[in-house]
Amino acid sequence: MADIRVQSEPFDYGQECAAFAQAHSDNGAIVTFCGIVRGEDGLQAMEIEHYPGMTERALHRIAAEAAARWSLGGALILHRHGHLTPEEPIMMVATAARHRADAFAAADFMMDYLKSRAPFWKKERRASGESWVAAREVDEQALSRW
Amino acid sequence: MADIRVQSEPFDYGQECAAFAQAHSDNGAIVTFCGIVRGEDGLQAMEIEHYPGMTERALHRIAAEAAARWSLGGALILHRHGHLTPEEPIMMVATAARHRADAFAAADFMMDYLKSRAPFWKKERRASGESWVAAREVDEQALSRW
Amino acid sequence: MRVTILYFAWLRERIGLAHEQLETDAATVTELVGELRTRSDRHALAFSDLAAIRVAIDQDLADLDAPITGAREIAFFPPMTGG
Amino acid sequence: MRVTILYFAWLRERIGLAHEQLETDAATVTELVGELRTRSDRHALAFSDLAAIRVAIDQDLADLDAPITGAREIAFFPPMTGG
Repeated sequence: MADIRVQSEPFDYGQECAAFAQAHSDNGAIVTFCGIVRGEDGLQAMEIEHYPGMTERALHRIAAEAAARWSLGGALILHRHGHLTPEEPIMMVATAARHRADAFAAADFMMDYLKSRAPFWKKERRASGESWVAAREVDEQALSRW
Repeated sequence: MADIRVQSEPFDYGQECAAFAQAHSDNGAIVTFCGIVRGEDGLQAMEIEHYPGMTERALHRIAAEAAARWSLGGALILHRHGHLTPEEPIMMVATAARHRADAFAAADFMMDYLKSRAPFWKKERRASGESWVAAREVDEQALSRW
Repeated sequence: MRVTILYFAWLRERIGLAHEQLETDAATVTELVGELRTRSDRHALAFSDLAAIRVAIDQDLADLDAPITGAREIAFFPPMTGG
Repeated sequence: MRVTILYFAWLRERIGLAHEQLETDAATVTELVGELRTRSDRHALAFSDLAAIRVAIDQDLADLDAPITGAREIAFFPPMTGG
Protein backbone atom coordinates (compact mmCIF):
# COMPACT_ATOMS: atom_id res chain seq x y z
CA MET A 1 0.00 0.00 0.00
CA ALA A 2 2.73 2.45 0.91
CA ASP A 3 4.64 4.38 -1.73
CA ILE A 4 8.34 4.20 -0.73
CA ARG A 5 10.94 6.12 -2.71
CA VAL A 6 14.66 6.55 -2.06
CA GLN A 7 16.31 8.75 -4.65
CA SER A 8 19.16 11.16 -5.24
CA GLU A 9 17.06 13.37 -7.54
CA PRO A 10 15.30 16.44 -6.11
CA PHE A 11 11.55 16.16 -5.66
CA ASP A 12 8.83 18.78 -5.83
CA TYR A 13 7.11 18.85 -2.44
CA GLY A 14 4.07 20.76 -3.70
CA GLN A 15 3.55 18.43 -6.64
CA GLU A 16 3.92 15.39 -4.40
CA CYS A 17 1.36 16.83 -1.97
CA ALA A 18 -1.07 17.50 -4.83
CA ALA A 19 -0.61 14.03 -6.35
CA PHE A 20 -0.96 12.30 -2.98
CA ALA A 21 -4.12 14.22 -2.05
CA GLN A 22 -5.54 13.56 -5.52
CA ALA A 23 -4.79 9.84 -5.32
CA HIS A 24 -6.41 9.60 -1.88
CA SER A 25 -9.24 12.08 -2.28
CA ASP A 26 -11.72 9.49 -0.99
CA ASN A 27 -10.08 9.97 2.40
CA GLY A 28 -11.09 12.96 4.47
CA ALA A 29 -7.71 13.78 5.97
CA ILE A 30 -4.25 14.24 4.48
CA VAL A 31 -1.15 15.02 6.55
CA THR A 32 2.25 15.74 5.04
CA PHE A 33 5.64 16.43 6.55
CA CYS A 34 8.60 17.90 4.69
CA GLY A 35 12.15 18.10 6.03
CA ILE A 36 14.25 20.90 4.58
CA VAL A 37 18.03 21.48 4.74
CA ARG A 38 18.57 24.37 7.16
CA GLY A 39 21.29 26.67 5.92
CA GLU A 40 22.28 27.80 9.38
CA ASP A 41 25.76 28.15 10.88
CA GLY A 42 27.26 28.63 7.45
CA LEU A 43 26.17 25.25 6.11
CA GLN A 44 27.24 24.97 2.48
CA ALA A 45 26.04 21.50 1.59
CA MET A 46 24.87 18.19 2.99
CA GLU A 47 25.73 14.66 1.89
CA ILE A 48 23.30 11.92 2.81
CA GLU A 49 24.64 8.38 2.83
CA HIS A 50 22.34 5.40 3.08
CA TYR A 51 22.37 1.61 3.03
CA PRO A 52 20.77 0.53 -0.26
CA GLY A 53 18.48 -2.41 0.24
CA MET A 54 18.17 -2.05 3.99
CA THR A 55 16.84 1.50 3.57
CA GLU A 56 13.86 0.46 1.44
CA ARG A 57 13.27 -2.52 3.73
CA ALA A 58 13.27 -0.30 6.84
CA LEU A 59 10.95 2.27 5.27
CA HIS A 60 8.49 -0.39 4.12
CA ARG A 61 8.51 -1.84 7.61
CA ILE A 62 7.88 1.57 9.21
CA ALA A 63 4.96 2.23 6.85
CA ALA A 64 3.54 -1.26 7.47
CA GLU A 65 3.78 -0.75 11.22
CA ALA A 66 1.92 2.58 10.88
CA ALA A 67 -0.78 0.90 8.77
CA ALA A 68 -1.15 -1.81 11.43
CA ARG A 69 -1.57 0.75 14.22
CA TRP A 70 -3.86 3.26 12.55
CA SER A 71 -6.61 3.15 9.97
CA LEU A 72 -4.89 4.54 6.86
CA GLY A 73 -5.99 4.91 3.26
CA GLY A 74 -2.43 5.41 2.04
CA ALA A 75 1.10 6.43 2.99
CA LEU A 76 4.16 7.85 1.27
CA ILE A 77 7.78 8.03 2.38
CA LEU A 78 10.21 9.74 0.04
CA HIS A 79 13.83 10.32 1.10
CA ARG A 80 16.75 11.72 -0.84
CA HIS A 81 20.37 10.69 -0.58
CA GLY A 82 23.52 12.21 -2.04
CA HIS A 83 24.27 15.90 -2.36
CA LEU A 84 21.86 18.55 -1.05
CA THR A 85 22.10 22.28 -0.58
CA PRO A 86 20.40 24.59 1.95
CA GLU A 87 16.66 25.09 1.56
CA GLU A 88 16.24 21.95 -0.52
CA PRO A 89 13.68 19.38 0.65
CA ILE A 90 15.42 16.33 2.12
CA MET A 91 12.43 14.07 2.53
CA MET A 92 8.72 13.93 3.05
CA VAL A 93 6.07 11.66 4.44
CA ALA A 94 2.35 11.77 3.71
CA THR A 95 -0.60 9.91 5.19
CA ALA A 96 -4.26 9.66 4.18
CA ALA A 97 -7.03 8.56 6.51
CA ARG A 98 -10.73 8.91 7.12
CA HIS A 99 -10.05 10.70 10.37
CA ARG A 100 -7.45 13.33 11.10
CA ALA A 101 -6.25 11.74 14.34
CA ASP A 102 -5.07 8.67 12.42
CA ALA A 103 -3.41 10.74 9.70
CA PHE A 104 -1.55 12.91 12.25
CA ALA A 105 -0.45 10.04 14.51
CA ALA A 106 0.75 7.88 11.63
CA ALA A 107 2.79 10.69 10.04
CA ASP A 108 4.31 11.64 13.40
CA PHE A 109 5.11 7.97 14.14
CA MET A 110 6.71 7.38 10.74
CA MET A 111 8.91 10.46 11.19
CA ASP A 112 10.06 9.32 14.64
CA TYR A 113 10.99 5.86 13.40
CA LEU A 114 12.52 7.11 10.19
CA LYS A 115 14.78 9.47 12.19
CA SER A 116 16.49 6.78 14.21
CA ARG A 117 15.63 3.44 12.59
CA ALA A 118 16.18 4.01 8.88
CA PRO A 119 19.81 3.79 7.74
CA PHE A 120 20.56 7.35 6.64
CA TRP A 121 23.52 9.42 7.80
CA LYS A 122 23.98 13.11 7.22
CA LYS A 123 27.29 14.85 6.75
CA GLU A 124 27.46 18.62 6.79
CA ARG A 125 29.94 20.71 4.90
CA ARG A 126 31.02 24.17 6.06
CA ALA A 127 33.95 26.42 5.29
CA SER A 128 35.51 24.98 8.45
CA GLY A 129 35.28 21.40 7.16
CA GLU A 130 33.01 18.38 7.07
CA SER A 131 31.32 16.65 9.99
CA TRP A 132 28.83 13.85 10.50
CA VAL A 133 25.62 14.91 12.17
CA ALA A 134 25.38 13.36 15.63
CA ALA A 135 22.20 11.51 16.59
CA ARG A 136 20.13 13.48 19.06
CA GLU A 137 19.12 11.84 22.32
CA VAL A 138 15.70 13.48 21.95
CA ASP A 139 15.13 11.55 18.70
CA GLU A 140 15.83 8.23 20.42
CA GLN A 141 13.59 9.19 23.33
CA ALA A 142 10.77 10.10 20.94
CA LEU A 143 10.31 6.41 20.13
CA SER A 144 9.10 5.70 23.65
CA ARG A 145 5.96 7.71 22.85
CA TRP A 146 4.62 4.90 20.66
CA MET B 1 2.68 36.10 11.59
CA ALA B 2 -0.02 33.64 10.66
CA ASP B 3 -1.58 33.65 7.21
CA ILE B 4 -5.36 33.34 7.73
CA ARG B 5 -7.68 33.00 4.75
CA VAL B 6 -11.43 32.39 4.64
CA GLN B 7 -12.74 32.14 1.11
CA SER B 8 -15.43 30.61 -1.06
CA GLU B 9 -13.03 30.06 -3.97
CA PRO B 10 -11.33 26.67 -4.38
CA PHE B 11 -7.66 26.51 -3.47
CA ASP B 12 -4.85 24.38 -4.83
CA TYR B 13 -3.50 22.31 -1.94
CA GLY B 14 -0.28 21.38 -3.76
CA GLN B 15 0.47 24.95 -4.75
CA GLU B 16 -0.23 26.15 -1.22
CA CYS B 17 2.12 23.51 0.20
CA ALA B 18 4.83 24.51 -2.25
CA ALA B 19 4.42 28.23 -1.55
CA PHE B 20 4.37 27.70 2.22
CA ALA B 21 7.48 25.50 2.20
CA GLN B 22 9.23 27.99 -0.09
CA ALA B 23 8.33 30.94 2.12
CA HIS B 24 9.57 29.10 5.22
CA SER B 25 12.52 27.21 3.76
CA ASP B 26 14.76 28.50 6.56
CA ASN B 27 12.79 26.21 8.87
CA GLY B 28 13.70 22.54 8.91
CA ALA B 29 10.21 21.14 9.32
CA ILE B 30 6.94 21.72 7.49
CA VAL B 31 3.66 19.99 8.41
CA THR B 32 0.46 20.39 6.42
CA PHE B 33 -3.04 19.06 6.88
CA CYS B 34 -5.74 19.03 4.22
CA GLY B 35 -9.41 18.21 4.83
CA ILE B 36 -11.26 16.83 1.82
CA VAL B 37 -15.01 16.40 1.25
CA ARG B 38 -15.72 12.66 1.50
CA GLY B 39 -18.24 11.59 -1.10
CA GLU B 40 -19.53 8.70 0.96
CA ASP B 41 -23.13 7.68 1.61
CA GLY B 42 -24.26 9.31 -1.61
CA LEU B 43 -23.12 12.81 -0.64
CA GLN B 44 -23.83 15.17 -3.55
CA ALA B 45 -22.67 18.48 -2.15
CA MET B 46 -21.74 20.32 1.00
CA GLU B 47 -22.58 23.88 2.04
CA ILE B 48 -20.34 25.51 4.61
CA GLU B 49 -21.79 28.45 6.51
CA HIS B 50 -19.62 30.65 8.68
CA TYR B 51 -19.76 33.78 10.81
CA PRO B 52 -17.87 36.49 8.91
CA GLY B 53 -15.74 38.54 11.26
CA MET B 54 -15.80 36.07 14.11
CA THR B 55 -14.33 33.37 11.87
CA GLU B 56 -11.20 35.34 11.06
CA ARG B 57 -10.94 36.43 14.69
CA ALA B 58 -11.20 32.84 15.95
CA LEU B 59 -8.63 31.55 13.44
CA HIS B 60 -6.16 34.31 14.29
CA ARG B 61 -6.58 33.47 17.95
CA ILE B 62 -6.01 29.75 17.36
CA ALA B 63 -2.85 30.48 15.36
CA ALA B 64 -1.62 32.92 18.02
CA GLU B 65 -2.21 30.35 20.75
CA ALA B 66 -0.23 27.78 18.76
CA ALA B 67 2.61 30.26 18.28
CA ALA B 68 2.61 30.94 22.03
CA ARG B 69 2.82 27.24 22.88
CA TRP B 70 5.35 26.06 20.30
CA SER B 71 8.35 27.56 18.56
CA LEU B 72 7.02 28.27 15.07
CA GLY B 73 8.47 30.00 12.06
CA GLY B 74 5.08 30.39 10.41
CA ALA B 75 1.53 29.13 10.23
CA LEU B 76 -1.30 29.07 7.69
CA ILE B 77 -5.00 28.38 8.11
CA LEU B 78 -7.12 28.42 4.98
CA HIS B 79 -10.81 27.46 5.13
CA ARG B 80 -13.47 27.53 2.45
CA HIS B 81 -17.13 28.36 2.87
CA GLY B 82 -20.07 28.07 0.50
CA HIS B 83 -20.66 25.27 -1.97
CA LEU B 84 -18.32 22.26 -2.16
CA THR B 85 -18.48 18.92 -3.96
CA PRO B 86 -17.00 15.52 -3.06
CA GLU B 87 -13.20 15.19 -3.26
CA GLU B 88 -12.69 18.97 -3.11
CA PRO B 89 -10.33 20.32 -0.43
CA ILE B 90 -12.31 22.02 2.34
CA MET B 91 -9.47 23.53 4.27
CA MET B 92 -5.82 23.24 5.18
CA VAL B 93 -3.40 24.20 7.89
CA ALA B 94 0.38 24.41 7.61
CA THR B 95 3.08 24.97 10.18
CA ALA B 96 6.81 25.63 9.88
CA ALA B 97 9.29 25.11 12.70
CA ARG B 98 12.95 24.36 13.37
CA HIS B 99 11.99 21.03 14.91
CA ARG B 100 9.39 18.55 13.73
CA ALA B 101 7.83 18.02 17.15
CA ASP B 102 6.76 21.68 17.22
CA ALA B 103 5.43 21.60 13.65
CA PHE B 104 3.40 18.44 14.28
CA ALA B 105 2.00 19.50 17.64
CA ALA B 106 1.03 22.97 16.43
CA ALA B 107 -0.76 21.66 13.32
CA ASP B 108 -2.59 19.00 15.34
CA PHE B 109 -3.56 21.59 17.97
CA MET B 110 -4.83 24.08 15.39
CA MET B 111 -6.98 21.40 13.77
CA ASP B 112 -8.50 20.36 17.08
CA TYR B 113 -9.40 23.95 17.97
CA LEU B 114 -10.57 24.82 14.51
CA LYS B 115 -12.94 21.81 14.53
CA SER B 116 -14.94 22.92 17.53
CA ARG B 117 -14.02 26.54 18.22
CA ALA B 118 -14.16 28.26 14.84
CA PRO B 119 -17.67 29.23 13.64
CA PHE B 120 -18.18 26.95 10.64
CA TRP B 121 -21.18 24.71 10.07
CA LYS B 122 -21.46 22.02 7.43
CA LYS B 123 -24.66 21.01 5.71
CA GLU B 124 -24.70 17.88 3.58
CA ARG B 125 -26.93 17.35 0.56
CA ARG B 126 -28.00 13.89 -0.57
CA ALA B 127 -30.76 12.57 -2.79
CA SER B 128 -32.69 12.00 0.45
CA GLY B 129 -32.43 15.66 1.47
CA GLU B 130 -30.26 18.12 3.35
CA SER B 131 -28.94 17.80 6.89
CA TRP B 132 -26.61 19.71 9.17
CA VAL B 133 -23.55 17.77 10.26
CA ALA B 134 -23.72 17.05 13.97
CA ALA B 135 -20.73 17.90 16.15
CA ARG B 136 -18.86 14.79 17.24
CA GLU B 137 -18.24 14.23 20.93
CA VAL B 138 -14.75 12.97 20.05
CA ASP B 139 -13.90 16.39 18.59
CA GLU B 140 -14.87 18.14 21.80
CA GLN B 141 -12.93 15.61 23.84
CA ALA B 142 -9.85 16.14 21.68
CA LEU B 143 -9.42 19.61 23.19
CA SER B 144 -8.61 18.11 26.57
CA ARG B 145 -5.34 16.83 25.10
CA TRP B 146 -3.87 20.34 25.07
CA MET C 1 -29.88 48.42 25.40
CA ARG C 2 -30.00 47.73 21.68
CA VAL C 3 -28.33 44.57 20.39
CA THR C 4 -28.07 42.75 17.11
CA ILE C 5 -28.93 39.06 17.37
CA LEU C 6 -27.43 36.70 14.78
CA TYR C 7 -28.48 33.13 14.02
CA PHE C 8 -26.49 30.50 12.14
CA ALA C 9 -27.05 27.05 10.65
CA TRP C 10 -30.21 25.27 11.82
CA LEU C 11 -31.00 28.02 14.32
CA ARG C 12 -31.20 30.46 11.43
CA GLU C 13 -33.39 28.07 9.47
CA ARG C 14 -35.74 27.25 12.34
CA ILE C 15 -36.19 30.87 13.36
CA GLY C 16 -36.40 31.99 9.74
CA LEU C 17 -34.10 34.94 10.32
CA ALA C 18 -30.35 35.49 9.91
CA HIS C 19 -30.41 38.48 12.27
CA GLU C 20 -32.71 40.81 14.14
CA GLN C 21 -32.42 43.95 16.23
CA LEU C 22 -33.61 43.85 19.79
CA GLU C 23 -34.14 46.31 22.64
CA THR C 24 -33.45 44.44 25.87
CA ASP C 25 -32.68 44.87 29.55
CA ALA C 26 -31.47 41.26 29.91
CA ALA C 27 -28.33 41.04 32.05
CA THR C 28 -27.20 37.61 30.91
CA VAL C 29 -27.45 35.37 27.87
CA THR C 30 -29.92 33.16 29.72
CA GLU C 31 -32.21 36.11 30.39
CA LEU C 32 -31.93 37.16 26.77
CA VAL C 33 -32.86 33.66 25.60
CA GLY C 34 -35.93 33.87 27.86
CA GLU C 35 -37.00 37.03 26.03
CA LEU C 36 -36.24 35.58 22.58
CA ARG C 37 -38.39 32.54 23.28
CA THR C 38 -41.43 34.80 23.63
CA ARG C 39 -40.98 36.43 20.23
CA SER C 40 -42.55 33.66 18.16
CA ASP C 41 -43.32 29.96 18.16
CA ARG C 42 -40.34 29.48 15.89
CA HIS C 43 -38.06 31.18 18.43
CA ALA C 44 -39.53 29.05 21.21
CA LEU C 45 -38.92 25.89 19.22
CA ALA C 46 -35.42 26.86 18.17
CA PHE C 47 -34.42 27.63 21.76
CA SER C 48 -36.11 24.59 23.28
CA ASP C 49 -32.87 22.69 23.93
CA LEU C 50 -30.17 24.99 25.24
CA ALA C 51 -27.64 22.15 25.46
CA ALA C 52 -27.59 22.17 21.65
CA ILE C 53 -26.84 25.89 21.42
CA ARG C 54 -23.63 27.90 21.58
CA VAL C 55 -23.35 31.64 21.97
CA ALA C 56 -20.85 34.34 21.03
CA ILE C 57 -20.88 37.81 22.55
CA ASP C 58 -19.29 40.39 20.28
CA GLN C 59 -17.68 37.52 18.33
CA ASP C 60 -16.19 35.75 21.34
CA LEU C 61 -17.52 32.42 22.53
CA ALA C 62 -19.28 32.77 25.88
CA ASP C 63 -21.21 30.73 28.44
CA LEU C 64 -24.98 30.90 28.66
CA ASP C 65 -24.76 32.58 32.08
CA ALA C 66 -22.31 35.22 30.81
CA PRO C 67 -23.24 38.88 31.36
CA ILE C 68 -24.19 40.77 28.19
CA THR C 69 -24.12 44.31 29.49
CA GLY C 70 -22.65 46.57 26.82
CA ALA C 71 -22.71 43.88 24.16
CA ARG C 72 -23.58 44.97 20.62
CA GLU C 73 -23.72 41.66 18.78
CA ILE C 74 -24.88 38.34 20.20
CA ALA C 75 -24.87 35.24 18.03
CA PHE C 76 -26.56 31.89 18.58
CA PHE C 77 -25.59 28.75 16.71
CA PRO C 78 -25.20 24.97 17.03
CA PRO C 79 -21.88 23.36 17.99
CA MET C 80 -19.32 24.16 15.32
CA THR C 81 -18.33 21.62 12.68
CA GLY C 82 -15.47 23.13 10.71
CA GLY C 83 -12.30 21.49 9.52
CA MET D 1 31.43 -19.03 7.60
CA ARG D 2 31.94 -16.36 4.97
CA VAL D 3 30.27 -12.98 5.55
CA THR D 4 30.29 -9.60 3.88
CA ILE D 5 30.97 -6.76 6.31
CA LEU D 6 29.67 -3.29 5.40
CA TYR D 7 30.68 0.04 6.95
CA PHE D 8 28.81 3.32 6.69
CA ALA D 9 29.37 6.99 7.53
CA TRP D 10 32.32 7.68 9.84
CA LEU D 11 32.95 3.97 10.36
CA ARG D 12 33.54 3.62 6.64
CA GLU D 13 35.83 6.65 6.66
CA ARG D 14 37.83 5.57 9.73
CA ILE D 15 38.33 2.04 8.52
CA GLY D 16 38.95 3.20 4.96
CA LEU D 17 36.70 0.51 3.49
CA ALA D 18 33.04 0.40 2.46
CA HIS D 19 32.96 -3.40 2.66
CA GLU D 20 35.14 -6.45 3.09
CA GLN D 21 34.77 -10.22 2.95
CA LEU D 22 35.57 -12.21 6.05
CA GLU D 23 35.89 -15.85 7.01
CA THR D 24 34.81 -16.16 10.63
CA ASP D 25 33.67 -18.58 13.29
CA ALA D 26 32.30 -15.83 15.51
CA ALA D 27 28.95 -16.78 17.02
CA THR D 28 27.82 -13.28 17.98
CA VAL D 29 28.29 -9.70 16.81
CA THR D 30 30.46 -9.03 19.84
CA GLU D 31 32.80 -11.91 18.94
CA LEU D 32 32.92 -10.67 15.35
CA VAL D 33 33.84 -7.17 16.52
CA GLY D 34 36.66 -8.73 18.57
CA GLU D 35 38.03 -10.28 15.38
CA LEU D 36 37.57 -7.13 13.32
CA ARG D 37 39.53 -5.08 15.86
CA THR D 38 42.60 -7.21 15.18
CA ARG D 39 42.56 -6.59 11.43
CA SER D 40 44.24 -3.17 11.51
CA ASP D 41 44.87 -0.16 13.72
CA ARG D 42 42.11 1.62 11.81
CA HIS D 43 39.66 -1.17 12.66
CA ALA D 44 40.74 -1.07 16.30
CA LEU D 45 40.23 2.68 16.45
CA ALA D 46 36.87 2.58 14.65
CA PHE D 47 35.54 -0.07 17.01
CA SER D 48 36.98 1.50 20.18
CA ASP D 49 33.61 2.78 21.45
CA LEU D 50 30.89 0.21 20.91
CA ALA D 51 28.24 2.48 22.45
CA ALA D 52 28.57 4.67 19.33
CA ILE D 53 28.01 1.77 16.94
CA ARG D 54 24.88 0.11 15.58
CA VAL D 55 24.70 -3.16 13.72
CA ALA D 56 22.40 -4.75 11.14
CA ILE D 57 22.39 -8.48 10.39
CA ASP D 58 21.14 -9.22 6.89
CA GLN D 59 19.62 -5.72 6.76
CA ASP D 60 17.76 -5.94 10.08
CA LEU D 61 18.85 -3.92 13.10
CA ALA D 62 20.26 -6.19 15.82
CA ASP D 63 21.86 -6.05 19.24
CA LEU D 64 25.58 -6.45 19.74
CA ASP D 65 25.08 -9.76 21.52
CA ALA D 66 22.87 -11.12 18.72
CA PRO D 67 23.87 -14.46 17.16
CA ILE D 68 25.25 -14.22 13.63
CA THR D 69 25.16 -17.87 12.64
CA GLY D 70 24.05 -18.14 9.02
CA ALA D 71 24.28 -14.40 8.40
CA ARG D 72 25.54 -13.31 5.00
CA GLU D 73 25.75 -9.52 5.42
CA ILE D 74 26.64 -7.68 8.59
CA ALA D 75 26.73 -3.88 8.60
CA PHE D 76 28.24 -1.52 11.15
CA PHE D 77 27.37 2.16 11.33
CA PRO D 78 26.80 5.07 13.71
CA PRO D 79 23.33 5.94 15.08
CA MET D 80 21.10 6.90 12.17
CA THR D 81 20.31 10.53 11.37
CA GLY D 82 17.74 10.54 8.61
CA GLY D 83 14.64 12.66 8.26
